[in-house]
Amino acid sequence: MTAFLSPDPAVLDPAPLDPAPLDPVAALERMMLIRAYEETLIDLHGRGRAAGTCTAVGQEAPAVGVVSALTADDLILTNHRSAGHLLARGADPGRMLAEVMGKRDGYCGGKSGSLHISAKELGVVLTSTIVGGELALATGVGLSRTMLKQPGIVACFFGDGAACEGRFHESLNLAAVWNLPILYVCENNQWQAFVHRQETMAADGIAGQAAALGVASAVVDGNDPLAVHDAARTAIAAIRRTAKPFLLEAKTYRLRGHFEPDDQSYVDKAELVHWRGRDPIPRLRDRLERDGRLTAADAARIEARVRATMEAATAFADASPYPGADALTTDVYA
Amino acid sequence: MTAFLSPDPAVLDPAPLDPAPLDPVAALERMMLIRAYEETLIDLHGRGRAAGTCTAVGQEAPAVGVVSALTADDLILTNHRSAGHLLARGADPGRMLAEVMGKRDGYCGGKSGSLHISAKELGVVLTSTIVGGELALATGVGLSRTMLKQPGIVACFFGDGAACEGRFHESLNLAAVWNLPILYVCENNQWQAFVHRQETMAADGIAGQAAALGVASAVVDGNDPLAVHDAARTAIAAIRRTAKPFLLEAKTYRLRGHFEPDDQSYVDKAELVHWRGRDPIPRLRDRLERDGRLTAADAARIEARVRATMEAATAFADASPYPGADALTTDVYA
Amino acid sequence: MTTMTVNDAISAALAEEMRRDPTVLIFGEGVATKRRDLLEEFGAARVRNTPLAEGIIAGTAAGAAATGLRPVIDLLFAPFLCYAMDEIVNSAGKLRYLSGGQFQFPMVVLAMTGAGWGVGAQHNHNNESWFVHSPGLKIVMPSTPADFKGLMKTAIRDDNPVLVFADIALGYTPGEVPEDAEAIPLGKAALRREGTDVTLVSYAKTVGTCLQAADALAADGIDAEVIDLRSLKPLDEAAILRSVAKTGRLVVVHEASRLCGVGAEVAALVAEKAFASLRAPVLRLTGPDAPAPASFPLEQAFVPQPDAVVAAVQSLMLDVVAA
Amino acid sequence: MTTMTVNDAISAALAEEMRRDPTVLIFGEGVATKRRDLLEEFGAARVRNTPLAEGIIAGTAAGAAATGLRPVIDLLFAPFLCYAMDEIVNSAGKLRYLSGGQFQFPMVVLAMTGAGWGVGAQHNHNNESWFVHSPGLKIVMPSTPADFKGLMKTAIRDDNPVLVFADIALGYTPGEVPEDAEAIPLGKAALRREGTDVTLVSYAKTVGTCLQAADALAADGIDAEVIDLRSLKPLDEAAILRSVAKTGRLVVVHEASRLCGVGAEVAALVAEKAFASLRAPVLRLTGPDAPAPASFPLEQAFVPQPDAVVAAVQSLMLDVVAA
Ligand SMILES: Cc1ncc(C[n+]2csc(CCOP(=O)(O)OP(=O)(O)O)c2C)c(N)n1
Ligand SMILES: Cc1ncc(C[n+]2csc(CCOP(=O)(O)OP(=O)(O)O)c2C)c(N)n1
Ligand SMILES: [Mg+2]
Ligand SMILES: [Mg+2]
Repeated sequence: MTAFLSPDPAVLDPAPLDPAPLDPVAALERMMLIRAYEETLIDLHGRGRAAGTCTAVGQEAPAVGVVSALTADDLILTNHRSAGHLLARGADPGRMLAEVMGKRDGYCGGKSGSLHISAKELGVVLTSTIVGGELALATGVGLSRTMLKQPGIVACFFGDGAACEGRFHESLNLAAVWNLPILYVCENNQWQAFVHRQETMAADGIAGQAAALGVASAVVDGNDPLAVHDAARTAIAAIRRTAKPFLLEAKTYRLRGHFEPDDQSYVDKAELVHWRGRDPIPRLRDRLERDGRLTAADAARIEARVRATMEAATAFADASPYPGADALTTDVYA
Repeated sequence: MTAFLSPDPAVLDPAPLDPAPLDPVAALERMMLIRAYEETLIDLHGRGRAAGTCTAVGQEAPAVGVVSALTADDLILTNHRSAGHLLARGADPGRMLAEVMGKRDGYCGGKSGSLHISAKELGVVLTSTIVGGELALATGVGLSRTMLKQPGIVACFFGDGAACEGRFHESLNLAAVWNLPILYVCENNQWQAFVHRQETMAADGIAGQAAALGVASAVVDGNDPLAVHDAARTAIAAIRRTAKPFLLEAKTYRLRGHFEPDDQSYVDKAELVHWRGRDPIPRLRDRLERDGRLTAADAARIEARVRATMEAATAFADASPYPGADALTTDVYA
Repeated sequence: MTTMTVNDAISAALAEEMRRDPTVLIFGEGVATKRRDLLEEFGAARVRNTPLAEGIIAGTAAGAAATGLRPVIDLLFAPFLCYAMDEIVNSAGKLRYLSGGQFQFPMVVLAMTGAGWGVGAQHNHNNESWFVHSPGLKIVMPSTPADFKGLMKTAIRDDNPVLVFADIALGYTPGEVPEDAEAIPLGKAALRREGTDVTLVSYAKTVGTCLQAADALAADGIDAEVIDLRSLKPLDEAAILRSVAKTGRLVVVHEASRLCGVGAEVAALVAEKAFASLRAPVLRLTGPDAPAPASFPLEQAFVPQPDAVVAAVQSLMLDVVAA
Repeated sequence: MTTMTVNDAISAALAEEMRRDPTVLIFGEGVATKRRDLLEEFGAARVRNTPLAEGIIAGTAAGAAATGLRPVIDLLFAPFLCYAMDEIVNSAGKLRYLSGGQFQFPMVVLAMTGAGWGVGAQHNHNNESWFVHSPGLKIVMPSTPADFKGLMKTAIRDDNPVLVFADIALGYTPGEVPEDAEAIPLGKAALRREGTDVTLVSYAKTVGTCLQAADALAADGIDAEVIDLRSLKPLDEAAILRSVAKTGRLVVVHEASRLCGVGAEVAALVAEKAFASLRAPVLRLTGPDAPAPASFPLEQAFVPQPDAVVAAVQSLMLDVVAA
């Protein structure tokens, strides 16, 4: 029988720079910044100053845990709940707010709004608002890494809902066949807009589906940034070693509605209460306080810093002008 | 946690008519008719009298084995290699040839040609030439069976190539979640047009992928009609019992090229020789002769009957007129 | 008469048709969550949430339509139709024909289009002309609650696939709906304003733009006729030609971009069949050949505004016909 | 000059560009099997077979294009583009804009269209106008081997997504190709025949139809000008307007169906910008609003024929302009 070799197996940097293990206090602060950013947005929307938006309140752990495991060479593709991924990557909250408010100093000059933010300087190739779009493009980004002999891997964040789209199947299958260096991160937050995950799949989760396509996978507590970080580091090491993709499923929960404002009237209260009790931010803070790694004073200092950052960010975004009318038709064609 | 019940579980006929076990001599004759039909088509094409076409030479066993396990209430959706499925269902080879030749007496009045033949009177809802189209529509046909309280199940034939399309994933997932009475039959013939299956999937086959989506599955020797028939009967019984879908993967081989004419220059010769040795027709005939169930005279009689059928069919199709010019724009809108 | 919004009119049409015909059902992402009243009245079999997968939603509709049901599917935003193009175009649109008329595809596809929400081009794309161009499909895009109700009912009863596009900016617009609103036939435009000097042809949100422009023009002594197409396919050619025969001037207005849009079709129709009546060039005012931006002021600039319509008409009134 | 077929011209363009630029690669279902010579010259990394999944093929191209490669993908038949609409329209077409110009998408999508093979409507659908209507994309649809070669080279070098449609009936048509064929700019129509009485605008296979009609008309004393658009977007508006300014009469011919097709765009353009020159109605000869049938005589009847073009022109020459 003919032996078909996968063309040009990925040539990856043999000894990639490994990021330092995650500092839990830094992780806490980053999660708090993400939370504060999204709360600021909700507030701005409530006051009619920003369009409605998708938040990822309660899902800060996968963002911080995975992104902190990436090196500068790695590239990111993500979905409509991307603020945490961007902020974890070091995005400027002022420029992000400006983007959401449609201002000229936003990362995309105001053309994206909240739903399609990309930031080339940070290696964020795509926020896809088409559910599944990030999965469709990730393989190409992986391919360019391989063919251009770039050391980076690709982190592709998507939801449990995206796993119902056919592109999930097509993307993982191609990545497996072509040996693409992609870390698929499924943030399984139990919701797909207004539909509970249990209504959309007979399978218990996503990881088993990856395995059936020949993609190695693992499941992790998605409300624990340190566990996520460790799992991501292990997965990334495997990707670099094997030049094959890997899927990490982070089990977590969307604590707020699908798109602000949303009264969550359709959400089972007991389930919500259960998961509120696992909110990753108080959970980590309590643990650090219990372990004596964080004092109340430390926590207060962090909180003040985060608040100041968001105030400055809001002021920056406020001050930024709207794009001029000519911007309507620029950037369409190269 | 909210318990989501699948709406309206399929109400199926409690004691459906079970077809008789397959008569192996009848199976042989049906496979020979299918083979003769496709050889006739190839010949007609060679003489410029029919458009090029896809044949399923070597894959007659899944067609005969599965279709003979269906009852009259069951519906069929299939793909571009559908001639065997239609003939196994009792289609008139004359009307089929007429269709391929674009004649008025074809099943679709000549509008389909070889690639989209449907035949309502036979319960053949669709031949999809869009690879994956049959998977996309099968769920709807299953849904109408369930909601209209029809006893039939749905048999959906597709290839290993179709299993690479996202619709495969979406179709099985929905069928699993909605409890649709669908027998998915994957004819894994190792080829996807000009690409070998090993170039397109890291997984070893299709059945494991179904399992990961919560669809029960089985693998069967696709060059043995009796084995296929038994597996199909078991699968159909499970579908009726559980009101859930089932996937049957028949491992077989496409003995001719993708689309006639095709010199198969890209095919590994050893692989082809290997599978030619497993051609289902001589294989079954030899077995029946060895078992004393078929004499040389019987075989000759069958051959003569098949030849006569195809001669009559060709004459019928030849005699059928082309559709009139007005047919160009009829049947577009209801 | 009752007053209701476009969204309510769509729901009312759905409820009435589901009551009338037990084969009508609706499904889509969040349909059962968001249409609680339908769920309660008709049950979980006929009002269904689906997995997040537009292709299989549309394919399921097509398969169900071919075998005895009348599905309505909600695909949410028009750009998401991209994931269902095969099922809508290659299956629902073509298989009646390819089967020689053996199977038909009575199904309705709902989708939202248009600016106003600041969500950008992956949620906002007026792609209706793709479907007008494709055989076997019908396309409806009303502008008032009464028309939404009447045309939605007709769409559900029609034996062909019908796409119903709802401009999101119209969703919460209230309007009068007759109590006994009956199905409104597809393919009939509505004359929103009679006039003699120029014909403004539009559909969806920009019908209102044209009416505002017509008021402004009236102050200027220019008497504009405003035609609301309502149904883009079948297209009410007679209504357009009749009006242009009277006015001799035509401006087509829509939010979709210009190239190969519905405006191109209307202009080409008139350039062929009402050429002798034309007294001035045919103008189109459309969205630009650009994706829809999220930024509020840019999003507003994307959509043709009344003053641009006024200016276009004024330029036509000055235009001298060369023979 | 060398003589080669359209298919060979495409292959030659691919080989030359792959030689020139190491970031160019090609993939698709069967690409490596069918383009053996490319595979041998450029290796398995740059000439790849793919799984059977058009969506991920196009998505992979878009992702690769955004990050440094110049992919060419072969999606085989135009109806299969339905599975890749999201990646082509919502990603490749819109993301440059939505990113504020940060990313660009230099990629080429190849697909075949048109009648002649008796394969029916799921393989044969001239859907090019969908993409003309969509922002951020360029569309090329040549009629000669030389143009295929030159425009394919330009398409590969262009920093935008370009769709190249090849009419299957042209595939084996031989033609002269200059040895040193250079890239032909997008957006330039070719004047195939000069004339003074009527302008025939077409593209792809029906350019030949128009040339045949022009010969027949010449025998009748009618002098037709024939314009081959070659590139549908950008569209060479100037060439069309220049010609109609001279002839005063326009017939647009294409195989795609009429409603919202490229013919509608050309007619609307002329009705706006060359109105003063028009001496007769603008006519369109197109495929019907029907899926493409497989049956040979029906398939032939689907495509506009030279005698229909002749008849249309003759009717225009009789037409008297009413003022
Ligand atoms: C193709 C497509 N279909 C539907 C939507 C509407 N929509 C936006 S987010 C969402 C739910 C996505 O669920 P999941 O992938 O689990 O991500 P999550 O929102 O839970 O983070 C839906 C249905 C969309 N944006 N794109
Ligand atoms: C959507 C789509 N893509 C590509 C094709 C071209 N094509 C026709 S058959 C075929 C191979 C199908 O492989 P498989 O599903 O395994 O079926 P088989 O031909 O082996 O029976 C391809 C690529 C098509 N018809 N439809
Ligand atoms: Mg989710
Ligand atoms: Mg196969």
